[in-house]
Amino acid sequence: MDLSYSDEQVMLRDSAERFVDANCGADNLRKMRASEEGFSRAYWKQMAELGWLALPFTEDQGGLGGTAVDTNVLMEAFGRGLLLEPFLTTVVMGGGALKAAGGRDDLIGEIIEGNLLLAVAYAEPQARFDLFDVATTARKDGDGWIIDGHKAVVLHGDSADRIIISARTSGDRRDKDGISLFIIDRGAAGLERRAYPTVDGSRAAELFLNSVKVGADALLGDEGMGLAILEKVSDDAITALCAEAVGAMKVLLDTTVEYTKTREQFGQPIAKFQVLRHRMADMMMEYEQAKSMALVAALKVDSADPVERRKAVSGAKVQIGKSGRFVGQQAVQLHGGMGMTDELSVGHYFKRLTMIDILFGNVDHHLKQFSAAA
Amino acid sequence: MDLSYSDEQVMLRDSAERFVDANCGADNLRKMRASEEGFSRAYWKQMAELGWLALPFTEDQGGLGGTAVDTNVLMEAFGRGLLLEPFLTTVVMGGGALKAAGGRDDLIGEIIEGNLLLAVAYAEPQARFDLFDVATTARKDGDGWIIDGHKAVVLHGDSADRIIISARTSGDRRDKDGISLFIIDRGAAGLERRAYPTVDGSRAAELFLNSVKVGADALLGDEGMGLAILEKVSDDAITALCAEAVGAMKVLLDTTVEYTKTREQFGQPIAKFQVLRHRMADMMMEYEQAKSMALVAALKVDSADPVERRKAVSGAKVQIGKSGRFVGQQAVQLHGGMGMTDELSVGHYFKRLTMIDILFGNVDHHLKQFSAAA
Amino acid sequence: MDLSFTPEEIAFQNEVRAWMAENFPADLRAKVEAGEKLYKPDLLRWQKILAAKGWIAPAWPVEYGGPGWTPTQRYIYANEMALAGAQDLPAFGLKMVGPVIYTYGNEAQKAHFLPRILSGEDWWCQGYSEPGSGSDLASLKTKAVSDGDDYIVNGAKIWTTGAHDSDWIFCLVRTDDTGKKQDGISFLLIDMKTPGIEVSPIIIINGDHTVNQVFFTDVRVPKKNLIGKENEGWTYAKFLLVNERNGIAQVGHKKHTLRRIRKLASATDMNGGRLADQPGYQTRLAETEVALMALEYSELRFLSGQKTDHAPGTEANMMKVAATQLQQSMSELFIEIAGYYSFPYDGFRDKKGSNEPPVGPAEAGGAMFDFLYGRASTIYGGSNEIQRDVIAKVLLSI
Amino acid sequence: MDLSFTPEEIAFQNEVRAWMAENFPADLRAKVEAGEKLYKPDLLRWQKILAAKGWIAPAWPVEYGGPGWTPTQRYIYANEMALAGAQDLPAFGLKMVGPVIYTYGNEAQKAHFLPRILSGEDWWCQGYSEPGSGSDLASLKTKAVSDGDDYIVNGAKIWTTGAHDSDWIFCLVRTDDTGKKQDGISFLLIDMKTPGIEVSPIIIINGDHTVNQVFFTDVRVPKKNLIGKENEGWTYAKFLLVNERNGIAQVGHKKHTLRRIRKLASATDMNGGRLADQPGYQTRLAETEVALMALEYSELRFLSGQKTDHAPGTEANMMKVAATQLQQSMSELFIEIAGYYSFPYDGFRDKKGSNEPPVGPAEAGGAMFDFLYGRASTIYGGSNEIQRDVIAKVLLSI
Repeated sequence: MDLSYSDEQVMLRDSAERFVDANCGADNLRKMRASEEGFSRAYWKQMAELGWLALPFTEDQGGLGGTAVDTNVLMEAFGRGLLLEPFLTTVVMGGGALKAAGGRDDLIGEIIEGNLLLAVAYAEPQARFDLFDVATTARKDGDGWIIDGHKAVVLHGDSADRIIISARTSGDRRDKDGISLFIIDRGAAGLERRAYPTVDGSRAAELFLNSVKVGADALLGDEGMGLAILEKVSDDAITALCAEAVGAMKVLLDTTVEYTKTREQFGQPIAKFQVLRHRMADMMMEYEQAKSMALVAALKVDSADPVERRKAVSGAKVQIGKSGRFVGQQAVQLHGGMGMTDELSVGHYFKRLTMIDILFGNVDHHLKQFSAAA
Repeated sequence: MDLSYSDEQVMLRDSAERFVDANCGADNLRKMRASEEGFSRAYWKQMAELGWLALPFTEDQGGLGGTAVDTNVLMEAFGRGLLLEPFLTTVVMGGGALKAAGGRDDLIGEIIEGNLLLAVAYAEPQARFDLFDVATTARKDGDGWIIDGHKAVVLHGDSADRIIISARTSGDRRDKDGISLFIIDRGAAGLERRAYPTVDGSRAAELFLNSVKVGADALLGDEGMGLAILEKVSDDAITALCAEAVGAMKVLLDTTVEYTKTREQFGQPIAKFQVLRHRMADMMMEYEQAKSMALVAALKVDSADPVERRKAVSGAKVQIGKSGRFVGQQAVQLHGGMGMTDELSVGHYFKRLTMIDILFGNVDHHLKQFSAAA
Repeated sequence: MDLSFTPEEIAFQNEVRAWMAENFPADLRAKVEAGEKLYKPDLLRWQKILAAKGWIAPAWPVEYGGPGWTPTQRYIYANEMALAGAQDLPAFGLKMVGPVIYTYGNEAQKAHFLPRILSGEDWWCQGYSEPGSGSDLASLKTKAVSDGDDYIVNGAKIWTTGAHDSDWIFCLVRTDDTGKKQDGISFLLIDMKTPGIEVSPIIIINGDHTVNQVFFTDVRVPKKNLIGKENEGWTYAKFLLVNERNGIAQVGHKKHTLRRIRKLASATDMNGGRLADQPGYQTRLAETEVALMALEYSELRFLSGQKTDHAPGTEANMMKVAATQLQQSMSELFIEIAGYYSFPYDGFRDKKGSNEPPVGPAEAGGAMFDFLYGRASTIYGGSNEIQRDVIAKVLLSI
Repeated sequence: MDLSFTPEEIAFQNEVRAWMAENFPADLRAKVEAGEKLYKPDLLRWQKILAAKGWIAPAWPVEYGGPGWTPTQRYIYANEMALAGAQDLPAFGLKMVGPVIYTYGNEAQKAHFLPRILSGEDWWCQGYSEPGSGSDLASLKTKAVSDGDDYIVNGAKIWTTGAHDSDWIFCLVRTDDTGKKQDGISFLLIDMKTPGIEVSPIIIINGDHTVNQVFFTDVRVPKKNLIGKENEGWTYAKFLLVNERNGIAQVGHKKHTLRRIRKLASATDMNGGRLADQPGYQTRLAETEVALMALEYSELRFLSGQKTDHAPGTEANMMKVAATQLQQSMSELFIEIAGYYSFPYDGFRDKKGSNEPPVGPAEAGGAMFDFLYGRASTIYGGSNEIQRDVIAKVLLSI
């Protein structure tokens, strides 16, 4: 039993931290949120060159065979830097879906090269956090399929070259069977998108599928068996988001400590006030517990035991939700009025943590998942 | 609209506070908990002479026609003094049941005189907080009834002269209809009791009814219609307990403020530490909110609108549970090791508040009741 | 002790309710119900309607244009306004500087300013906070130096809500810095069109432009715009802060918001049922409603003249803490309704003239907007930490 | 990074588990499962069994009687012990003064005391806190004055757990009061049978007699019972406090308790179903389990040599706060199981020799007993407020 990072993991962390410290952060975010795609293609290219886009894929697939812990090393650094590039959607989610479905190592190769951006359109307006609540339908059309429906809040759904969508090939809206995954081109006829910025400075889109025709090869994995893949994608994404949140919380704590040591009120630095000191001690403890649970998720998300995996991933999401809320809200509070401004970085980290709390199910949702697994 | 006390209420409060300050408190409790009945018959006589036992009864019944607010004036003082005498069980609960059932003004007269102690045996081992969960049965026996069952944790069940019990005259264990109330003598053949002290320094008993025979006149109110009476008794008792808790919280806050101003650590009174100062500010705010909600319960417990009554009473119990827990636990914490001793009063108030939180349903139970009424 | 209204009060309540139903403009009502914020043009329109009715300043003495209501009538009015969804008008003129002027101002000031406040002709903002002063308000440094019949003002104010929309600013300025910091402060009324004033927007985390910095460079202010006596401004400032805290609980508005939450949560799918019926959400909703009841009756007790038992005089501080915590937890309930649809967010793009419908359900955008803005409520007006300091000071010294 | 055990470690785990099943006395197991507290006779019996096996002091060096285990083995052992329901033996001899003696004691002290600690022949208590010292431990006033080959000790200790059951006490005493308060403290071992020692029980709010005051009046202590050097006792005291905090998380015990809670809540009626399935209770149960996972992996990270990111060196402080909060919320879950049957309580009557069965379900009495006792956990060993002070000091100075 050994819970320390390997030398390789330390190197990966250092290189990722160097990258985000040099390129990312709140200033970059304010610049990028005014741009068309909301992130930098040049950075994406660099990330490919650094090998990061290859990390979770097997050596057969041209990847590096990294574990979930390795991915989390990267994600923690990305969280520290408010990195905007679509690593989560393309590599973790899109790549994860391709890996789980099998048969499309060609596309994985393109991801690794940095030539393919993916988005996974799993949510629907009525579904909230239930992956199986799918009203979008795909009906047979010769060898291929015709897809109709509305996919909601697809992260990076505007810039993605291809989109993996869940659609129902049989059963009723909330059946767990009968969900299939399809990969479609951004330019497919009948695919309308409404793109918009999101509160964290990134971008997403509503996708409207109006009789979108796809070929037989658009089906990923077995017909009707898509839910298990979605669940794995969701768990991998949660695991990655937990690490990202840990990185963001670390910055907020550092920033808050620094700010309170310099900001003076009533003739002394506010870091001298015991109430604020204890608040920061609590923030620090929340951070450490979040970090422990992010580790649990990474260590167990690939466990063969479904109860162990569920408890680890949902437990981590619960902890991240609570800790992120506390650390984020208190960071704003301790920055006072300045914490409310767009100018300081603290609000941007706070907003990202608020979004992470909701993504793939909030605290309530995962407490219920956790209890159901017991 | 006027939320201030009348002159009469102020006089009642002052006289009750004088009584408990002179006679009650933690020292009295430590002495009394070693006694056979756990309270003082002499004090009970004095309370009768002061007219307090007559307070909630109508003038026709020989009472003073007091409102729930009047009763709460007394209960708040009793809470301040950790008063041990069976006012809640005899006057509020027992007397309340007789009032609601009607027809037994003779017994109410005896209560007022101080000659009759009552207990209400509503709980059963399996029932938790559901008043309608009654396994005890009463079957017809000529004009009278034969009662069998086990009533749990009957407050003052050992000293009461008569006991009002709920028993099922028809239906299944958790049916809301078919519950009847009977009043039986302490010496009834087949009534076994196991008496014991309770954690707050008072006493209770398990009652085992083994074919207890009672006459037709033992039935209170209409056959099968006992639940509505029990619910009213429970709501009146909750209202009174809320006021008692407010009185107890007030003492804890006073005591804690006093203690922290004299107790020195690191060369200064601990009341100088900002964290403890804010903690006490929070205790004070919890106290004030609890006081407001106790008032809401008293003002609305007799409302004709069942939703208004339910929200007021259950809402108050929720608030009292939360505030009492916070104030009680923090009072112990701020007293440090001394707060853990039987010697100081703080632990006794804390234990009483802990018990009040559970009595007639804890926070969870009443949140559910509150939601169901919405 | 009595909760009930007199027949006259009930008649008044019915009158207010009927008038509101008739006169609060339907388009504004629709915006409020959709969680949209109202800006100056909308608010000014509503102000003129209320002013014409004579209901614009419930607490003002009759001689200055108030309606002459009892405290209970004012309570009823505020409650009915809120339940009708009418957003409060900005407090700076009507509830803050107005009362200062009719209490401490001279006859000329009263005659000039009060009617213009009532009519909405003058829109006011508040120059209290300064960069660096934070919760330590009295540490302010903006200086006013006497120069004949004028003061010359130099300095900067921050977090000035609505400065970009305002005609006048009331300012605390330092006219003497030799004594302790609360002394030597004066209360000045300054025309925002005076040369040397520069307003610089501060964009906050919800993307909105509400607050500003205001810079004063050799701004010439006639001495006739000094309220009361020089160096005694702290007295008027405190009077105003107490006024500001009256009604801080905003119980009526919170009731209105809770109704919206309940309605929307009952219309929101979850787990094959409704969000409002999910145990976790249902519990928080009930807890919120209980907290609101406690807030309401605490306010009523305090309005009846009761003081807190342990720290008399800190009622407003307590209400500020309780009300802002409640407001924040209500905004979290809203976020939960919106779910994923709390993400779409165009607050940082210019929305003016856009007719695009919101992404997702209409109320979703407002959820994140309000949640983010609401984080300020525990900071401004004396942070909740400061409120607890004040409470503790009284609690531990008596 | 690797969570798994080696085959040797798995074999060890199986060995411990099998041995525990065989050797932890069934009557003690039954008491623990019923929530009863074990007192000295039971604990001493269990100690002798473990001592005979050589497993009584996992962390001690082999030369003094330890089993020579790796940290992972010790982790496995502690976990298996706890999961088997075996209550920890008192730490005062085995985990506190024992390590002090073998680290700082002389050969004679080692030879005399260590075997008697292992065997249970000497039962120890800890003389640290004093009336008035509270969390400010170094302010202690108990005085030891040199008198030939002896010290003469005068003063009082408080909160002395098990003093009434103990053969020896290790004491911090003041041998010099001229410098700063941490200097001039010495670490003395004192035979409880020495004339001039008086033990006075303190009854705590759960009615139990666990702690005491210990008064010293002209107590003569041979200088050979001084540990290390005179006036350097603070060093040894801190070493001991660090040792005390190792394993403070008590993860294994908490897992065992959570299992009991889950089992009992699943067997408890509520609302026509089971308590464990009631949404509110289920939520708190899940939250507790998540908090326990976080505690467990934080401990594992720290055992792997990681430090906290922002305040390195405060790992034990953090664990103390998290563990005690968790322990208190678990005790509240127990109270909820007991419901009304948490009320019956005869802690203040002499129970010895009583064969009366408990009122209500067997586990109910223990619920209130533990809940009340557990309120002390956030007070003793440095209150949680002190722990946060320590964390903040490091956090804000680096």
